[in-house]
Amino acid sequence: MAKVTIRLFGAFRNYISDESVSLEIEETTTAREVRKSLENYFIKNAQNFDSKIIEESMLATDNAVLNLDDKIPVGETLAILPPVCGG
Amino acid sequence: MAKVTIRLFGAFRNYISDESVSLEIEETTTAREVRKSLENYFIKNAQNFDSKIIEESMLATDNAVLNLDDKIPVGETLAILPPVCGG
Amino acid sequence: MSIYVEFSNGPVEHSSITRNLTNNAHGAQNMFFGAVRTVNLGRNVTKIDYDLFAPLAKKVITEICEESIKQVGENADVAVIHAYNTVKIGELSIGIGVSTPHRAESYDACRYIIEEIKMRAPIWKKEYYEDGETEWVQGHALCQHNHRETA
Amino acid sequence: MSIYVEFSNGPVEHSSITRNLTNNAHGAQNMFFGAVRTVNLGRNVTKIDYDLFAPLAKKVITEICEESIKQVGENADVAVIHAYNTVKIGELSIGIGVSTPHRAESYDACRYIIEEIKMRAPIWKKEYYEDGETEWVQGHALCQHNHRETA
Repeated sequence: MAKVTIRLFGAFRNYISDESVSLEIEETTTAREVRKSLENYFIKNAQNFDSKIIEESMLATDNAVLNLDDKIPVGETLAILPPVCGG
Repeated sequence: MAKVTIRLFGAFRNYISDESVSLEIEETTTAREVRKSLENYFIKNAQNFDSKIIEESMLATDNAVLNLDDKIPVGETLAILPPVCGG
Repeated sequence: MSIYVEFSNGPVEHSSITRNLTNNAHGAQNMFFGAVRTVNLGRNVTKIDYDLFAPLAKKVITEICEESIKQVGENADVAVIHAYNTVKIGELSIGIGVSTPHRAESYDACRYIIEEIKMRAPIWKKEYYEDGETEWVQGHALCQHNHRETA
Repeated sequence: MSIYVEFSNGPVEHSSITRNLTNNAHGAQNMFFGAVRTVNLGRNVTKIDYDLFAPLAKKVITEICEESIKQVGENADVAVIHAYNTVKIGELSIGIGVSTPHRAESYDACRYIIEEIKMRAPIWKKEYYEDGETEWVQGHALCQHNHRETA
């Protein structure tokens, strides 16, 4: 097992006041599995959490959005990115 | 007969140093006729005048470009406008 | 809806356009600026003198602005400033600014205005070249567009 | 060709875009600015807080700029500045400036950049309303666009 830090953006900040969440994950797991763990974390720790936002969100490193089937890069901080609306 | 003042713009300034030309015209004449008189004036008074520029130019008042068949408005200063290239 | 049309003796400043777009209901601003380039048609330009027939130019550009606003649904503010006399390399000869509630309209109106100004506004330019020569730039023959439009 | 991408703590200034376009070989400058509007989807907005994931946003916006320059034939300079934190009514959240030799390319590249930023850049906004409520604005789900583009 390894610890991964996931930075929160946009609407995820509605649910907890922290800027990031730390999860224990298997070192060979995929973005899809980490997203599922994050969903469980929010269901357990946040009031009125709506899983729809997780389904529309992607995990990313500092350099790229991850495909759901991508292996999680070891040792990097991740970010969970809800639907975007810049500009 | 009446006197009409025609302001010069763009390439017409190559030919004479004045900002305008005064011509004697018939009071009921058309833009086409005035343009022809202006051509004759330039042929007579300007070095190396090329009639092509007159053919591509339009007469105008302060408010509108004149059709060649329009009657010349009495008492107004006119302008001769070569092809434009603003912006 | 507002329309601001002005002429500048010498180069246009970016800020003279931006300060005219202040409508708090408009989320989008598109702007176009024309600058004097070092090279035109293969010749090295040092500066341009602009000549314009002010009363008619103001009327024609105002009409063009009105047309552009109508095309994008009336809710737009427009500012246009054109230089006359000398504009040097890197300086601005024209500035156009359009604000609208949403972005597509601001781009469309701003594009329409520059295209029509190039075709219809009584403005001429004389280029000065590095070799000392000068030339009035060939342009578009005017037609009676305004007559037709306002008929 | 040059690309300038930056983030501004608080509103973007028009001048921070215009001062980045200084290429004397470019006769055309198109710019887009996004401003915070008083009303969005029928609600009275008082301000917007922007949240952005800076490292990825910078990478994605730089890639978008590169794509736009490639599309218009390589000879273009681009500047993009996006605000983070608070932007009030009438203030600017984004500025985009593109200079090219001729005008069509400047409009096309500038339009491409804003459309792609809205779809791909990791940026979010929280609107504050007159009635005291707040809301994270619904947006576009990200995809692995970058992976495909750079594959």
